[in-house]
Amino acid sequence: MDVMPWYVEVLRAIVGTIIIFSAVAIVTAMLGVLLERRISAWIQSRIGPVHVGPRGLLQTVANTVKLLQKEYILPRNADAVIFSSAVIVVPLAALLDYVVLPFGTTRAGPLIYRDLNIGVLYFAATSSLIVVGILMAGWGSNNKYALLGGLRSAAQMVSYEIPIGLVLITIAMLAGSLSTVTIVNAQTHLWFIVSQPVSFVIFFVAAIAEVNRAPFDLVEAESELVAGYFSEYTGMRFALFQLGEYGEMFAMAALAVTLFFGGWQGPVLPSVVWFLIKLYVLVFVFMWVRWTYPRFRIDQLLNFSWKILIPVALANLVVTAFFVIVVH
Amino acid sequence: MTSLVWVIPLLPLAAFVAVTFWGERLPGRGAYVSIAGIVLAGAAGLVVLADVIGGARADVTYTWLTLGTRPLVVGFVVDPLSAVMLAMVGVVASLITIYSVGYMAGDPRYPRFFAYLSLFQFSMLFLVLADNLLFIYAGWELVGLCSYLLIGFWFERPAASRAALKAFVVTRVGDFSMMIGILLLFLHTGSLRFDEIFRALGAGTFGGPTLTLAALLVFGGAVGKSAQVPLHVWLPDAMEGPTPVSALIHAATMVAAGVYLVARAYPLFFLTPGHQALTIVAYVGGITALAGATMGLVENDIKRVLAYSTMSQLGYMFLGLGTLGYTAGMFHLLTHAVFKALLFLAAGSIIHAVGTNDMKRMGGLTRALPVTFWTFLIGTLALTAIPPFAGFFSKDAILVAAYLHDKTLWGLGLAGAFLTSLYMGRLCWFTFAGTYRGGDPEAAHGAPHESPRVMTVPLIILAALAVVLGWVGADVFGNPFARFISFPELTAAPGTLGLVGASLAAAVLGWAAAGALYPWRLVSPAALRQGLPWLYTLLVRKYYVDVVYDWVFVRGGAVIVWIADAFDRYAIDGLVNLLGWLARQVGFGVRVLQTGREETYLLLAALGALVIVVVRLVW
Amino acid sequence: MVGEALAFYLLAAITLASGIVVVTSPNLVHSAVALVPALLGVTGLYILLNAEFLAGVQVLIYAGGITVLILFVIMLTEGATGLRVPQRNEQGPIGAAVAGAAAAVLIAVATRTPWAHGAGVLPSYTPGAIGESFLGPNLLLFEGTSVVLLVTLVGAILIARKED
Amino acid sequence: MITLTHYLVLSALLFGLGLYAVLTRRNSVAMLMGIELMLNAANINLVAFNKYAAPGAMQGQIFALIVITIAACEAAVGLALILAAYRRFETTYVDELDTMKG
Repeated sequence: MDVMPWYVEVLRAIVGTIIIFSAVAIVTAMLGVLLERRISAWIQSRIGPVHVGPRGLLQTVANTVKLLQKEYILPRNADAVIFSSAVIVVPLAALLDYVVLPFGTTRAGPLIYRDLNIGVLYFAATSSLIVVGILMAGWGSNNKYALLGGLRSAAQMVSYEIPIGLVLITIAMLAGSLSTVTIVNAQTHLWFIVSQPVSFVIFFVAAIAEVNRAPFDLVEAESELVAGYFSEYTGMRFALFQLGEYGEMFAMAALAVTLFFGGWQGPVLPSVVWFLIKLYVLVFVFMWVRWTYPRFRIDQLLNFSWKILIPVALANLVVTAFFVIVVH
Repeated sequence: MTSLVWVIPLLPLAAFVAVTFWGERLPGRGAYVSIAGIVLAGAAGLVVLADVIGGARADVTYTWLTLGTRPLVVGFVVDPLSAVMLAMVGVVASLITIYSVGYMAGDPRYPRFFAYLSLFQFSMLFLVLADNLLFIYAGWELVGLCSYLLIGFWFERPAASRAALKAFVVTRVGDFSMMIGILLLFLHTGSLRFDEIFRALGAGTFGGPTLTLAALLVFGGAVGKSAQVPLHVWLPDAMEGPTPVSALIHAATMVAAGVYLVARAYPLFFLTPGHQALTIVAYVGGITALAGATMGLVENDIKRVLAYSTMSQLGYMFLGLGTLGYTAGMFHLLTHAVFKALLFLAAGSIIHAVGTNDMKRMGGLTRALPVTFWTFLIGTLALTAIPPFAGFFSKDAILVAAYLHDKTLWGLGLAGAFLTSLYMGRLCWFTFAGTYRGGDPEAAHGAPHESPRVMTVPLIILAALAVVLGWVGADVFGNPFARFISFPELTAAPGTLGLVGASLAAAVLGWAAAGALYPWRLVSPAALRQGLPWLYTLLVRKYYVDVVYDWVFVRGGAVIVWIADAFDRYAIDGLVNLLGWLARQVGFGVRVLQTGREETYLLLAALGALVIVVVRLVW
Repeated sequence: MVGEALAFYLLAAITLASGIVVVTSPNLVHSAVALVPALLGVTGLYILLNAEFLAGVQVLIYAGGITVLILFVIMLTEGATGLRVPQRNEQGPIGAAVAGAAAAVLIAVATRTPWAHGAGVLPSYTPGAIGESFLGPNLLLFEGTSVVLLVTLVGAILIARKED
Repeated sequence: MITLTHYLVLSALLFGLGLYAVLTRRNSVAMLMGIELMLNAANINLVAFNKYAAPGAMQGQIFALIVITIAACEAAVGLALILAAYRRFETTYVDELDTMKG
């Protein structure tokens, strides 16, 4: 790690940041929003966006351009510093996740920005930072709906980080490492979805809650809280929140692929293609769920985490630990 | 069977618990449960007695705890002495409990009465079976407690609650003496178990004046419990309790516990140098026998007469034990329990009918209460030692023992026997002879009527026992009782015809004197009163014992209490107040240091830590 | 090595600057938010010190957990309503003096002591190694800490719940 | 060349900042933040000593982990207490919580 001179490191960091930001911003956020709209239209038997570009493909680009031109509005008596910096924190924390996600493999090694030996721990740590951003946004807006949305979001995300953490521990125990690459390699013969179905269900449910999507989208429940913590944001700031949200959703889906579906592994096709196929299937499921199920109440949501998910995850962890010990 | 003897006391205890908690809801408002408990215990007691007569013995022991190196072993013993007591208590208590169903009917605290009775029965059986002084003491205090509760059962009457308190406090004096005696014995012999204490005594490791002191201290407990002079003052007042209680506790069982204790611990007294302790026991008994009888002469309350009689008869028992008549004393305990319970129950039946205790308001009840009259008469004859009733054999044996031991004591006993007949004759005359004098003046009472069957049947059973029980100790039949219960180093001396004649003559003379005073009017009682005014006043005032106690203990105590109170108030409290005042002033001084604000404390803590570090570094 | 120095000074600057904001800002929310970069700076220092696992835990627990908790409590209690209330008590100068003296003493000790440079190769502090250390030589510590955690969990719930 | 002393000086400064907050802040939450800073300063020391003074050992990092855990506990209980006190006295300013004043 320390073999390269420091300026190479810095250069690499800058390049990596640009790549991740632009690629993820374009691919995930723009495509994600478009996909969401098309899929929701399909599920609801509508047509959806079709006019901008071929088959409506450029709809999000047009939206982004429009948002870029819009005025930045700072609410009266809002805390300007907090209000503005929240916009950076949320997408930054979401995009930092991508550092440890392996997209594929090449002859030179896995296609990953940095294969940290604390991989999944890093993932959990960075995604937990999003909560800070959301609280900042909620508080900085000087708006009671935003504040309530922020507080709800914080409670919800803190609660659901625990089952995710427990699942991460379970998987890391099976793979014998926290490194994402090692975890993918450990699934060469058998995906962990087969050996750990319970873990997957827990992870998937908690991931939906963690990214604040329906049926756990109380944070931005339109009927109650307008748009939750980013009600007051306009223009590109609003777009950045969207970027953070969809970035986090894609990151969660990618982590699910890495943890349970063998990552980039697959026959015939190139590894990156395999990874993307799995990723988009999962993203589709996320959206499918969102447009199918009704919303929960906040107490149901928190009770579900503390009284069902966490105990089940703990039991699963203990049982898995027992089997790991027996197998060894 | 005999090794399961510890179950017997548990039966009344279970009844006590059940009646206490669910009294009103149990069959017969708890009475049947209570009866079931004691009847089962009594039946078991009879079975045990049969076993023991057949030769069975048992000593169930259990190491409770170890004090230093001395194990504290407790347990139950089954031997002739305890078996006889067990059977006696069981049978008498059963009959009295059944009788109570009738006597207590209509009382608002009916279940509570039976709960207390059951608790008493448990305590008494526990005491009787104990093989060690610790259990004896525990049972001793328990029966004392029950006595207190039952004397004060009608606590809304001031006299009753005062009497309960008096009984409790006076017996406590004896109990305290007994406790010291027990501790003294434990100190010197290292055990509380009777057989180990006796072994130590027999081996001569403990003796001399200290032993006499220990024996007398233990006897102090018996004096209190058995209402002997000078701790007798509580017994007449205890008659404020319900009559079945007087019959059970203050005639048949608890007051006899003192006698039982002396009998149980007999070697303790026997082995004192020159039987010193026994001599004292005998004199206490003799004096009480006479004093009780004299006080009974002038009393008008029927139950109080019987109470004085009880006191006097208990004196006879101690007299018997003290004059080496071990068997005689125990035999009198047994027969007395039966006929005195009978007398009390019959008296209760009379009171039930006329609604008052005052003999002057009775009279002419022979016709109205035939069963009560006849059973009462049998009891009286037994008490006055007229053959062939039970009392004759036992009292005669005691007088024989007294004669052989000490002529003075014999004289006291003989005088007591004479007076017994006299006051019982007086009692019968006032109660049954003549015409009905109206009963309770306040209650509109119709003509007196016989008590219900539930009360008369126990009377008949007890009367039958009073007739036949004496024969088990009759020399004519070879005195089977003496063969069963005897002290190994003593042989009961057979009485000569002359001695028997003397005691019989005393009893008959007593009856004759009564006859001369009342039915035949040869001498007028009023003339006697006027002829000997000082004697009459002395007796009515109960030898001024209560007055002396009142002045010496109650008022003297009040003075001490007043002094102690003043000392406590001004000297001790003053000192404490001074300290408090000082602390308060100091507190006012340093109060500024306590700001109640944590940042001050934190700052001081940080500063302190800094100073310590710097000082350490510079050094 | 220049890189290491650069990184250290950068991180130290971030940490101290944010720390000053935390300590001095009259706005509690600003303080709490400034805590995040301060903690992240410390995280960077951990990475420089080859303690990567520790860095991950630091972010997860401190930045993602404790800070959120603090923000939560601020918002549940007074929030920014205390903006016009003085945030400093009357012992400010003395406190500053004591804190400064403490820092000075520590710096003096740190700079004057000839620290022994331990010999030995720096092992890779992988999660596995740390885990084995926890379940091996430091087991008692581990168990004790878990008991403390449990008690804290119960105690905090008990204290914070509404009395009804 | 970064040495142990650099880290120690940094941690001393951070500790001083934390102590200053604890001593002068009126708000209990702000005091708690000061405590967190002090704990972090201590942790830097632990890890730095681990790397420079005892490279073979593990204890520095282990201890830092324990400190983080305890810090989490302390924050949880401390904030719970602050919440409870806020409900009871409607203030989070420690100089107003002086019912123990003598």
